[in-house]
Amino acid sequence: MQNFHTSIISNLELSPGYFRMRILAPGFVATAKPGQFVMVRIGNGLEPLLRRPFGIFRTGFLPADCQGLPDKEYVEILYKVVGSGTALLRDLHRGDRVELLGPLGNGFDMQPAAEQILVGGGIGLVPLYMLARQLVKTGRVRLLMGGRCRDDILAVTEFERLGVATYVSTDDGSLGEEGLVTDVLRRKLEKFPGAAIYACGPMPMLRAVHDLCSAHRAPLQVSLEAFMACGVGACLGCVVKGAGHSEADPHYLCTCKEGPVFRSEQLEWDKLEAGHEDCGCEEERA
Amino acid sequence: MQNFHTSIISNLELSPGYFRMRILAPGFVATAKPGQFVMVRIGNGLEPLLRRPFGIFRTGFLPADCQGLPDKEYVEILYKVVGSGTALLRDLHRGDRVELLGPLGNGFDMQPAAEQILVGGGIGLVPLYMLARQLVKTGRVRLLMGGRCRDDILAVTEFERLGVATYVSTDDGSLGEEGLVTDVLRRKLEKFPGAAIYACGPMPMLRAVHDLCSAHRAPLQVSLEAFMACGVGACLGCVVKGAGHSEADPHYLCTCKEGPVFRSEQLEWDKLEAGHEDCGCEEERA
Amino acid sequence: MNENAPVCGRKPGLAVEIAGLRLKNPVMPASGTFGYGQEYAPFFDLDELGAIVTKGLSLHPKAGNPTPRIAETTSGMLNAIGLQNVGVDVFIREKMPFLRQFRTPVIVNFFGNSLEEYGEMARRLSDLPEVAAAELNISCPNVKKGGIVFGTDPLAAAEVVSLVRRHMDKPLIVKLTPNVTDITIMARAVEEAGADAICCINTLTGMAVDVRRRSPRLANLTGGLSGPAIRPVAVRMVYQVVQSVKVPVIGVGGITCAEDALEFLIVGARAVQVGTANFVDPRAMPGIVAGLEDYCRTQGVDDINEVIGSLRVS
Amino acid sequence: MNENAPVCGRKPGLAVEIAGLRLKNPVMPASGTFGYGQEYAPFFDLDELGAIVTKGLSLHPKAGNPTPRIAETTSGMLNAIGLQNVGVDVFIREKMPFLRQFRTPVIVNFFGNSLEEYGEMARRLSDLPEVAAAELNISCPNVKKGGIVFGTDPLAAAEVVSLVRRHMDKPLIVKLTPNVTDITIMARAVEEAGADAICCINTLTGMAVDVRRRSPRLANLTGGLSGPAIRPVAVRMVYQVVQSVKVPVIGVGGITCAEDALEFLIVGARAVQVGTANFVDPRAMPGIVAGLEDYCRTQGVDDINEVIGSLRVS
Ligand SMILES: Cc1cc2nc3c(=O)[nH]c(=O)nc-3n(C[C@H](O)[C@H](O)[C@H](O)COP(=O)(O)OP(=O)(O)OC[C@H]3O[C@@H](n4cnc5c(N)ncnc54)[C@H](O)[C@@H]3O)c2cc1C
Ligand SMILES: Cc1cc2nc3c(=O)[nH]c(=O)nc-3n(C[C@H](O)[C@H](O)[C@H](O)COP(=O)(O)OP(=O)(O)OC[C@H]3O[C@@H](n4cnc5c(N)ncnc54)[C@H](O)[C@@H]3O)c2cc1C
Ligand SMILES: Cc1cc2nc3c(=O)[nH]c(=O)nc-3n(C[C@H](O)[C@H](O)[C@H](O)COP(=O)(O)O)c2cc1C
Ligand SMILES: Cc1cc2nc3c(=O)[nH]c(=O)nc-3n(C[C@H](O)[C@H](O)[C@H](O)COP(=O)(O)O)c2cc1C
Ligand code: FES
Ligand code: FES
Repeated sequence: MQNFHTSIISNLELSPGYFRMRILAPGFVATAKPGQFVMVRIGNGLEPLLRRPFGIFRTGFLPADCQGLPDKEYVEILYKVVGSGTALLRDLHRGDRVELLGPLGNGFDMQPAAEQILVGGGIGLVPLYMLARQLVKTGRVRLLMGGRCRDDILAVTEFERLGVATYVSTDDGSLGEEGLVTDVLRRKLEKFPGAAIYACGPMPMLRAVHDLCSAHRAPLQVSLEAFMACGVGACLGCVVKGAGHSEADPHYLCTCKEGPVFRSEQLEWDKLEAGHEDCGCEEERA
Repeated sequence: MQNFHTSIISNLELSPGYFRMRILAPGFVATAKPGQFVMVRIGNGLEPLLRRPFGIFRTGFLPADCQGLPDKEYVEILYKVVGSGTALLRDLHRGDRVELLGPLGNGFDMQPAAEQILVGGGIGLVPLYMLARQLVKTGRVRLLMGGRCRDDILAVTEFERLGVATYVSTDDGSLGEEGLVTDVLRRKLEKFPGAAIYACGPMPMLRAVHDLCSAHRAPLQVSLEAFMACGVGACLGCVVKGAGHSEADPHYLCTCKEGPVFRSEQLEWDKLEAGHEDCGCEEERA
Repeated sequence: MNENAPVCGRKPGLAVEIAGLRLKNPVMPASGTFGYGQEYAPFFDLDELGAIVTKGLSLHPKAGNPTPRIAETTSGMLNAIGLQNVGVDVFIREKMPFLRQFRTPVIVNFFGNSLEEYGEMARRLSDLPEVAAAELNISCPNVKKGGIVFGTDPLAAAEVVSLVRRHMDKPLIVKLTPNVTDITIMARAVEEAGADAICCINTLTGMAVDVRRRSPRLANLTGGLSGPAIRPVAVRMVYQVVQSVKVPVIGVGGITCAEDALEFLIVGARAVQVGTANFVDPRAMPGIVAGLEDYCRTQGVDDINEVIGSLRVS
Repeated sequence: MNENAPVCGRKPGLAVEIAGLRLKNPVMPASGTFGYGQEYAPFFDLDELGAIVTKGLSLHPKAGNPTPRIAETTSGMLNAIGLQNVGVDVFIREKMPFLRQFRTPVIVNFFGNSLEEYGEMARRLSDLPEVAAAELNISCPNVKKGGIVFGTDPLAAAEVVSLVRRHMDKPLIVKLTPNVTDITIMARAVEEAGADAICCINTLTGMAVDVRRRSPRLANLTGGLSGPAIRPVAVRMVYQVVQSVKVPVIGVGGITCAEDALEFLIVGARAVQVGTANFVDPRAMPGIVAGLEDYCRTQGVDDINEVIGSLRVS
């Protein structure tokens, strides 16, 4: 974990409102684990004040011929423009400076299952790619990818290139199957008992995934979002209620340090705040 | 007076730390008077919060062939990088958006004198150019231009191109005569009784110019600077002490609305705050 | 709440009522940031506003503080204008005729340098048919004698409000300072003393230092902090005051856009005032009015009064 | 004052003394923004700091408030952590060993949920040789019972400080809330009751609303405003407190860079704390230390103590 004063390599629109940004990040290829995230300081003024957390989509090396840069390791993030900070991020260009703190948090704990099922909702797909890259080495990996409409379906071909079987569903049927990603998951859980599940997406989707997995006794890990100030466990702003939490005997976990990936049974699902989706509409999904 | 959402045509470094910026400004050629200023909103966020005042160096039309822009009137400002706002201004490029409020304030009152003497200290030169452009039509115009070193001497050739006789002096002798601009002024006042004087520069220089002019009974107009919030006379933040000001019977004038150009006798010179120079060092000058 | 809700065709109603005064929309300038109206007339039709609020007036002209009077801070500004104003006579003679052209109600903000002056000002303003309401400033942090003690002590505040009330037959808005331990005590005190509405907040007392010169950036040493920096404090205080009085509350402090204004309306402010933002963007207020209308449309709200006080507390 | 002054070759002295405690420089974290130190150790050597200040500790572990607990505002943030902490026992067992590696003095911030707890905490901390000084938080706006009344009432504050004083043989720093009408009354009260130093300010109480959902952005409704937005208020209060007490004052509120820290030092703070800025830049504090050194050099100052209280008021 380190704070880098670094610069942007590229910033491209993937689908309307979704962007992919590559940032120079020395050392990330060796250190970043699937499920970890970075805190990005946007601009070098005080607007916005706080850094923004983004999952690590992947790390890599720039092709040798393409840049005369001294260091060629990069980190890639995918982001959705939802507010002031991401709007400023969208306007940055190659060569612009950013500060990057990371890699942060605990990543996924890779299960030795023969069937690995990844469930992504919209931008929640992000932390699953590095995970898939690892899991394909040891088992069969399926990605169930859901979104409201086809614009929310991202980077699926990149998963396919890893050898992952992908199943796309959209609420409006504009891409893939019409329906919820959890409908697809239900079928897969029935078909593959013993599968390990890894999910990231809006809270209502995660809740539904959790319910399905408990019903099927499938081991589930989820990656959560929370409002964050420090990203390193110092402010206690990002906590979620842990299993056994009660008013009388409260139990909080730090999303930034003890998460963002949790085993499903670590969390007090009935008391998780619906909280942090970028858009009220997403609550109606899943 | 209007608020324009407009864009930058060019932003060039003139000499170390001094920049010239052209901004699209419909209607300015007909409306802007010598000595008026604009308030520039830098960025469209809240950092910095307040607009920055800059004198109008000149207005003009872009050459017909050079731009495909719908409107070709521009306003030109010259600025010195002194703090956070001007540092951000420096980093703007052609095509970047700015908001421009103006033209603001009262300009110079052109005197019918046969000898017109302009006295500029550093960036204080700015409001004198448009004035010179008018005055050359009716009389002989001389520019006495002072600065700490040669970097502070700006745009002199542009005055010469108007037919203005220029006299440069620097504290360190690195350009023109070594010494203060007021030394030159003293000689000119002796040589040309009846000359009208127009001055802009740091307060200690203005003070010295005022003393000289009163001694020679030469009519003097000065352009002042003050911290400004609104620029339109609404906040009363930018006042200066007017002639006859006393604790018991205070008399304040708005720099933004009743100025920034004042006739010397409007001001209570002994009570003007040394105030607003960009750098403490300038106080030691003049 | 549903952004996909069908956009309602009818123009949403923005009119609100404050102490018997009907405003076509809840947006007005904050005293001292809009001069006497004329200064901003080049930028928009003042009739687009819910009301016009004047610079604080006193019985006699007031010269104000030495300079520098303003300093910029992070997302805010300090001012120590010292209530410079032309005095009520010059106002009537020179400023009122301009304001008479507009249909928008004119609210005159005023203060006194002594109890007597407060009373006398109340009488003078009562006589002016063009004045729709009066806003009593008991809270200016920049006046050393008089004002400051009224603004932070509930008994003194009640005294000055009662006095003004006795001489004033127009709607009386009392403006509170945030520089107190418990604003609800002040609010209840002025309500009981006869305020028809409460306006909060005035500026937070602050200070800034020029570290190179090692001198205060304001000649007055301290000044009033305004602008976006103070908005969270203002929203909190407005919420607290709304919970503790029955009279309508006008919210002010750091509003720059419709979203900011909505924070105040949602916690229960009946109207809002915009101060420092006028300096940042002279068209801030008409922009906020338009933004409120947009908000109502997207939220499927017919009337802004449905938004006022609609905070959902779980 | 002269930026062209010859740069002094010697390293300027940055050491300051607070209540008998010698700090190698006047920069330390603000409680609650630096965890128990360990969290920021990856970014710089903690021995670069003047002191380490821990998250506020209580006798028993405390769970804190429901979420969301933080919200960003313009140039500031609101927090309603609710003083979540591991409790003094776990601190001693699990956090102290880490801190023991450093030579930098450790200041433990603490609070109680009752008078008895305050006393008990004072006793516990007195027994710990690794604790260089204690910082008593009587001012947290997020704890409903206990704390808040101590922080805004001079008699209650004096009572808790006296009690703690009786049980505490280490330097005692008392941290004040800005949410009061007159901070100098509070400062004098705690000085008389035995404080060795005063730290101000804690956060300003604020609130923010999600206008789309029409709900508070903090589960706790209100929270503490920190960050650059509050700096002018903090500088003002520190200045006022310095004028009214004899004990040293530690300035805190909105410091992000050396210039900000200097505002506090120039108005008379003997040291400064950096809070929210740590989140913005984990290396903010070493940067400020370096910036203070640069400032001394360019200003031709040999010792930072010459800067402290050097404000020129005309
Ligand atoms: C561990 C983690 C990983 C994330 N990974 C991604 C990712 O890979 N791609 C992506 O697009 N987004 C991701 N997010 C969400 C992303 O951080 C927010 O969308 C972003 O901070 C919004 O900033 P804004 O200024 O545009 O929005 P604003 O609404 O203007 O932000 C205001 C404040 O709210 C916070 N905030 C707003 N939305 C969220 C949110 N959903 N979660 C946490 N804080 C929020 C911001 O950080 C900021 O403090 C992640 C969040 C977390 C906690
Ligand atoms: C009528 C008028 C005309 C001016 N014309 C010019 C010009 O043509 N070219 C030019 O370079 N400068 C001009 N100035 C000065 C210019 O406005 C300041 O240099 C500029 O505002 C500094 O901004 P900053 O953010 O870089 O400095 P900072 O020091 O970071 O600014 C902080 C605050 O101080 C104010 N401020 C700082 N210096 C001055 C100053 N000298 N006068 C007024 N306010 C100041 C800023 O507006 C801001 O509110 C003029 C000022 C006035 C009042
Ligand atoms: C330059 C200036 C002058 C002010 N003058 C007055 C005044 O005369 N009377 C008054 O009641 N408030 C005065 N105020 C306070 C404002 O009306 C308002 O309460 C405060 O600025 C907070 O709002 P804002 O953050 O939108 O500016 C003044 C504020 C500023 C910035
Ligand atoms: C997340 C957070 C937690 C805090 N926790 C405490 C605390 O436990 N005890 C305390 O005395 N102050 C606490 N504070 C207040 C800070 O120590 C400091 O007084 C305040 O944030 C102002 O400084 P700043 O603007 O530099 O952040 C906390 C502040 C923040 C932002
Ligand atoms: S974000 Fe600060 S503790 Fe997690
Ligand atoms: S800058 Fe506001 S009155 Fe001049």
